[in-house]
Amino acid sequence: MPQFQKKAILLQNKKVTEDIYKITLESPEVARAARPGQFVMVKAFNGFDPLLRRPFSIYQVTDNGNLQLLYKVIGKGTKLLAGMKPEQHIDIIGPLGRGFAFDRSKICIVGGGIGVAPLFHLMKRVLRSPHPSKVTVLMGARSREEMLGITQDFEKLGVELGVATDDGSMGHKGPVTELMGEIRDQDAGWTVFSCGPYPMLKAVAKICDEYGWECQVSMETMMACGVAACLGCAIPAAAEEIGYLHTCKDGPVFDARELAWI
Amino acid sequence: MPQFQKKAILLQNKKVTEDIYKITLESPEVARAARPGQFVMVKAFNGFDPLLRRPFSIYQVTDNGNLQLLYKVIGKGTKLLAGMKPEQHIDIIGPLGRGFAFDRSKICIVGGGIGVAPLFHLMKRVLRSPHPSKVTVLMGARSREEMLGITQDFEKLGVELGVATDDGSMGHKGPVTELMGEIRDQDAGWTVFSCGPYPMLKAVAKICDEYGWECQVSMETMMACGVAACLGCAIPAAAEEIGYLHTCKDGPVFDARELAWI
Amino acid sequence: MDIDTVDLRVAIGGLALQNPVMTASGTFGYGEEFSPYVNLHRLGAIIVKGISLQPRKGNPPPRIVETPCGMLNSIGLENVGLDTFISDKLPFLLETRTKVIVNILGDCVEEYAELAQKLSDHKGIGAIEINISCPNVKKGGVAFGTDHKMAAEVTAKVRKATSLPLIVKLSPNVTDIALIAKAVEEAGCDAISLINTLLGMAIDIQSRTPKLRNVVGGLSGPAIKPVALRMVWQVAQCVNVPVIGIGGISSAADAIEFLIAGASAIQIGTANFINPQITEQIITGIKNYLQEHEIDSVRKIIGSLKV
Amino acid sequence: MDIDTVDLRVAIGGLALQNPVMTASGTFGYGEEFSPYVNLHRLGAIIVKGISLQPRKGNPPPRIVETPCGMLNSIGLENVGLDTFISDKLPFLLETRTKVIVNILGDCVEEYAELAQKLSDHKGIGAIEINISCPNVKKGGVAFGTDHKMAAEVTAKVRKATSLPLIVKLSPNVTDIALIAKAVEEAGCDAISLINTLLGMAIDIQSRTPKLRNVVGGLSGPAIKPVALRMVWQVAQCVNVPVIGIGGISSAADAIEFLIAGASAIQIGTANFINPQITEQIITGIKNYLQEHEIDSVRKIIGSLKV
Ligand SMILES: Cc1cc2nc3c(=O)[nH]c(=O)nc-3n(C[C@H](O)[C@H](O)[C@H](O)COP(=O)(O)OP(=O)(O)OC[C@H]3O[C@@H](n4cnc5c(N)ncnc54)[C@H](O)[C@@H]3O)c2cc1C
Ligand SMILES: Cc1cc2nc3c(=O)[nH]c(=O)nc-3n(C[C@H](O)[C@H](O)[C@H](O)COP(=O)(O)OP(=O)(O)OC[C@H]3O[C@@H](n4cnc5c(N)ncnc54)[C@H](O)[C@@H]3O)c2cc1C
Ligand SMILES: Cc1cc2nc3c(=O)[nH]c(=O)nc-3n(C[C@H](O)[C@H](O)[C@H](O)COP(=O)(O)O)c2cc1C
Ligand SMILES: Cc1cc2nc3c(=O)[nH]c(=O)nc-3n(C[C@H](O)[C@H](O)[C@H](O)COP(=O)(O)O)c2cc1C
Ligand code: FES
Ligand code: FES
Repeated sequence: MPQFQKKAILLQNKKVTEDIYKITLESPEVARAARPGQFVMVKAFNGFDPLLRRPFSIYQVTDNGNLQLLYKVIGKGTKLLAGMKPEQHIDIIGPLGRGFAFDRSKICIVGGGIGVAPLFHLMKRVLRSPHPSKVTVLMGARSREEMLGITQDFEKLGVELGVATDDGSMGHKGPVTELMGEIRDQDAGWTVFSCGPYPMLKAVAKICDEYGWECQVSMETMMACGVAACLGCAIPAAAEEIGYLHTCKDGPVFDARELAWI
Repeated sequence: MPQFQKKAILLQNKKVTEDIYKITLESPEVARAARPGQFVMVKAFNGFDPLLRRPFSIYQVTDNGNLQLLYKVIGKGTKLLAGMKPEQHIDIIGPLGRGFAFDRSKICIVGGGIGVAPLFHLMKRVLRSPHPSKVTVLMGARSREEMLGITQDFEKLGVELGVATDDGSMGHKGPVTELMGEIRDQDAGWTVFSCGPYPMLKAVAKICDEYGWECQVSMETMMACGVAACLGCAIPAAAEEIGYLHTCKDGPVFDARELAWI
Repeated sequence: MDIDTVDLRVAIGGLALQNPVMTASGTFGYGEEFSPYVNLHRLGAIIVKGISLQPRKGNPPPRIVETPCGMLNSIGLENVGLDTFISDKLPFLLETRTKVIVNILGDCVEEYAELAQKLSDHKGIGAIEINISCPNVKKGGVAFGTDHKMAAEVTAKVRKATSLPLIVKLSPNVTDIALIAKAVEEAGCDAISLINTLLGMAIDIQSRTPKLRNVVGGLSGPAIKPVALRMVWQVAQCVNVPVIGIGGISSAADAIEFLIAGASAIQIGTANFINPQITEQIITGIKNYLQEHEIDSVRKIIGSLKV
Repeated sequence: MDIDTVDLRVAIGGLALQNPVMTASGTFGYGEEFSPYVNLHRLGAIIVKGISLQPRKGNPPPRIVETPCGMLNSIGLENVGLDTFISDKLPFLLETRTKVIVNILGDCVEEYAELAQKLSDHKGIGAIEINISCPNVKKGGVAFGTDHKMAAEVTAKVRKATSLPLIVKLSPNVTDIALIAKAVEEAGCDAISLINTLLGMAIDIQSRTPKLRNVVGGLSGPAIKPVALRMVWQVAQCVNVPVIGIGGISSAADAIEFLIAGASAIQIGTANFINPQITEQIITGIKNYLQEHEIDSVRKIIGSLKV
């Protein structure tokens, strides 16, 4: 698993919705090594405030071999990132962590909001695999505007989407997990790949457990190093004797049954 | 003495020499109130690193009523300032401090390097006063390149310059203070206005004392507040019973005899 | 909830404040310096630069140096002295609607007591804050605030000398801040403020000399906020007098953290240098926070940390 | 002066290092984690994550939070335990050309001693560093490092248990760091490293809960550098054993400040997270500084501060 610390060159930093940006970086080594579900640690600011790198999932490797991230502006770090311009350099470490294991044939992708980020990379790889799987994509967002921002690339791939919004402005009104029941009867034995806010992931894990489906979730925790050195990214394990797993090394993608879901 | 905290709009940030920049700011209230020798405290960066504002002399108020600063890139703060682009906002406090007192009729301006900054504003005001004084300008710099950067605006005013460079690449080779002797014999009773590195100012003060000339110097010290609150900008006074003067309030322009020159 | 119904009033040991936002000693001059930038009438209280019996010249420069997210100062307690303060500085302050708190310092217990007593003769002073981070000259220069017995002694002596509300300002350079806090509470203070600066240092590697002429200085600013907040929380849990939080507060969010941790009021120090309007902005920010959370009084969030 | 003639070698209580740059415990894992980014062979020493007799699970998350120019951590001393360290981690480390220092921790004096003794059986360990910032469970949970008697006791017991070079790592959360330093020197340590983290805290104002599940945590990073430098300077002046400087070091200039203040070597902690290549860059930077100033050995700048 090759890992690098590199100065990536910013190629494009595009506003997708009001607070979501898509950034394209030239960093051939990292792009080549990147597998779906992995992440990079980004330092896009000089000085010590903010101090720490910020973790971002790899949204995709473009056809030109560039690295793309999809990020939501939340606080200081992402605000500074959104202000960056083409040709500037961004120090990245990656690709990091354990990604999705997707040799299964029936794939259900469940995303919520910016949690879509690692799922698009997965989707692209799945569609390109020699024995393309049966794929269902279910996507949740706050509103139609956010939905269009996070699904636009999926639509270009021609996959069919089940969509749910909190305000009902597009698709089903309610949590995306309510769409999972609909595919239940179609067929048995889905493997679910999910990323989104913690409460959604918890619900997804519960439903999968109920239905007997396999479930892989991409988790977020605070991270200082991203390389398994600080032990800051602890996440409670299902097995008490293990205590804690570490998101940057054992994850960010976990089998839902590995986690305690407290 | 009106003082303001304002968000100035950056109009132009022009590279003058390798490490000297001229920045033009729209801040009508501050510009209107500014007198030669005064300064502004600039916060051109978000976050807390660097933490403190940076003091800069007012280089001039342009004919359009804009504020202009001339600054040299030294460290973190000035590097960030040099990276700023038109239309960005810069928080400034000013005009601050005690400026030059220039109702005298025979004026000799002695500048060294970036110390030229407050002297150009003075020069312009002097030339515009109803009874224009006799003016001599002596300028020191490291090299021809630096000299051209700091004197270009003086030349546009049509004043004659005595120049000295450390490397002899332009004018007299040696310290600018060696040019002061040449005007001594011309006439008695100059008032000298000077700004530059401490050793130069010390030499200027000594020469003036010897020749019996009046001498006003613009001094630099570390500053935290710029408004006489922190007492950080202490500078040793000539009179022991006073102890320390404060550069931001009692200065930055002092009568050379007020200071201890240690 | 209407923004105007939000109640910001707090009481600090008998001193009623219109809001919990004060200026920290040594960072707001004598108030007047900030009048071009801030509406002084809106502040909770103004705490002036530490005053001694005699004027002091302070330390030789350089006196300040910037550090990551902070600054070191070794002003050396320069001040105009009690008499000039009373004659030249106090009258301006008394014209504001804002409470005036006088920060005092001395070389020995007696000096503190004398200062407190003399200040008590002057109408309009809201409270006295004793800075016990100063060296006790009679005890070999160890700071009063680093020994709980000395801290209690100076508090008790000042307590006897004045009936004004008495705030003791603690030094953070100690092993057990709760021990010192309990000692000064027992000695009779009405409130405890903390923290003063952390002792720090910086070196110029070109000249291999200290960046401060005094070698060491006091660290302040955002860098120290986590330490200050921890100490405020510790002290608020073990004393009954109100606690005033100080240290790196630079935004309304910072101020609210201290209130939640148990501070009944807060002081803004270094942030005044960076943004002279910060105190007013923090008052507004606290109000907005309370409105958003539908809390009608700032007193309801004081010490409301859920652990 | 030729860059290759610059001598970076230093000795820490009998342990010879090729240069004074080490990695701080808990910030560099067990070395292997950084091998994709750093040439481990170039480092002065690698200090591993603190090891206890039994594995520890550590504190519940959140365990880290960013603060201005710093971070708080409450990892809770999670580690794989002595046996797994010896079997799984040590072999990799011993293949590097770099000295390996094992940081140890315990709940009581006996545990420290047992760890030291067991580690002494293993060839290739360069030194032991004792982390005395841990709570002494037998003494009501007060940290060993905040009491000079407890600090001396644990040092003396470990001293008896091993003949390896012994470094004691001090906690900065004390009134008088010199007192603790002298106590552990007298108890027989070969070197003193400082500082460990400053105790701090942060609060989420929306939920009104601590940002760390453990409520308080240790502050590290550039924010604490001025405090660390001051303590290193104070300690270097009052002990005869070598001092190792730690705290916020993020550049060669920072490292040089500590050397000038009296540190014979330095440790890089939090900066590894921000820039995994920082240790090598600092080694190069120190070398360049010495060359520019025509100083042929790093040992000549140690303690060279002019005051
Ligand atoms: C493995 C992983 C993958 C991620 N992928 C994406 C992605 O593809 N797109 C996206 O928009 N976001 C992603 N995130 C979340 C992203 O890291 C945070 O939104 C970002 O760090 C916020 O930084 P900020 O400075 O803007 O916010 P801040 O104001 O600093 O903090 C806001 C909140 O962001 C989170 N955060 C801040 N710093 C960190 C950190 N060092 N580590 C983890 N969380 C932090 C915390 O919850 C914090 O309360 C991912 C997080 C993880 C752990
Ligand atoms: C009254 C006054 C007027 C000035 N006018 C000008 C001017 O017109 N043009 C110009 O180029 N420079 C001027 N300076 C100097 C200018 O303030 C510094 O060069 C600038 O602050 C350096 O900031 P930095 O972050 O780039 O450097 P840093 O890396 O932070 O520091 C480098 C050096 O700059 C000086 N410095 C840094 N911060 C401050 C501060 N807050 N106050 C004072 N000095 C500081 C110190 O000597 C420091 O060692 C003036 C200084 C003063 C006091
Ligand atoms: C320049 C300066 C001068 C100070 N002078 C005093 C003083 O005279 N008396 C006092 O009790 N505290 C003094 N302090 C400490 C502050 O009041 C405050 O306790 C400390 O700076 C921490 O708060 P901050 O981080 O908000 O600045 C001073 C601080 C600074 C920065
Ligand atoms: C995440 C983290 C874990 C740490 N773990 C340990 C440890 O196990 N043992 C120890 O002695 N110090 C530990 N420390 C303290 C560091 O070794 C160092 O003393 C401190 O962080 C200050 O240095 P810095 O500012 O360079 O990080 C830890 C620090 C951090 C940030
Ligand atoms: S982020 Fe440091 S161990 Fe995972
Ligand atoms: S800079 Fe604060 S008093 Fe002069």
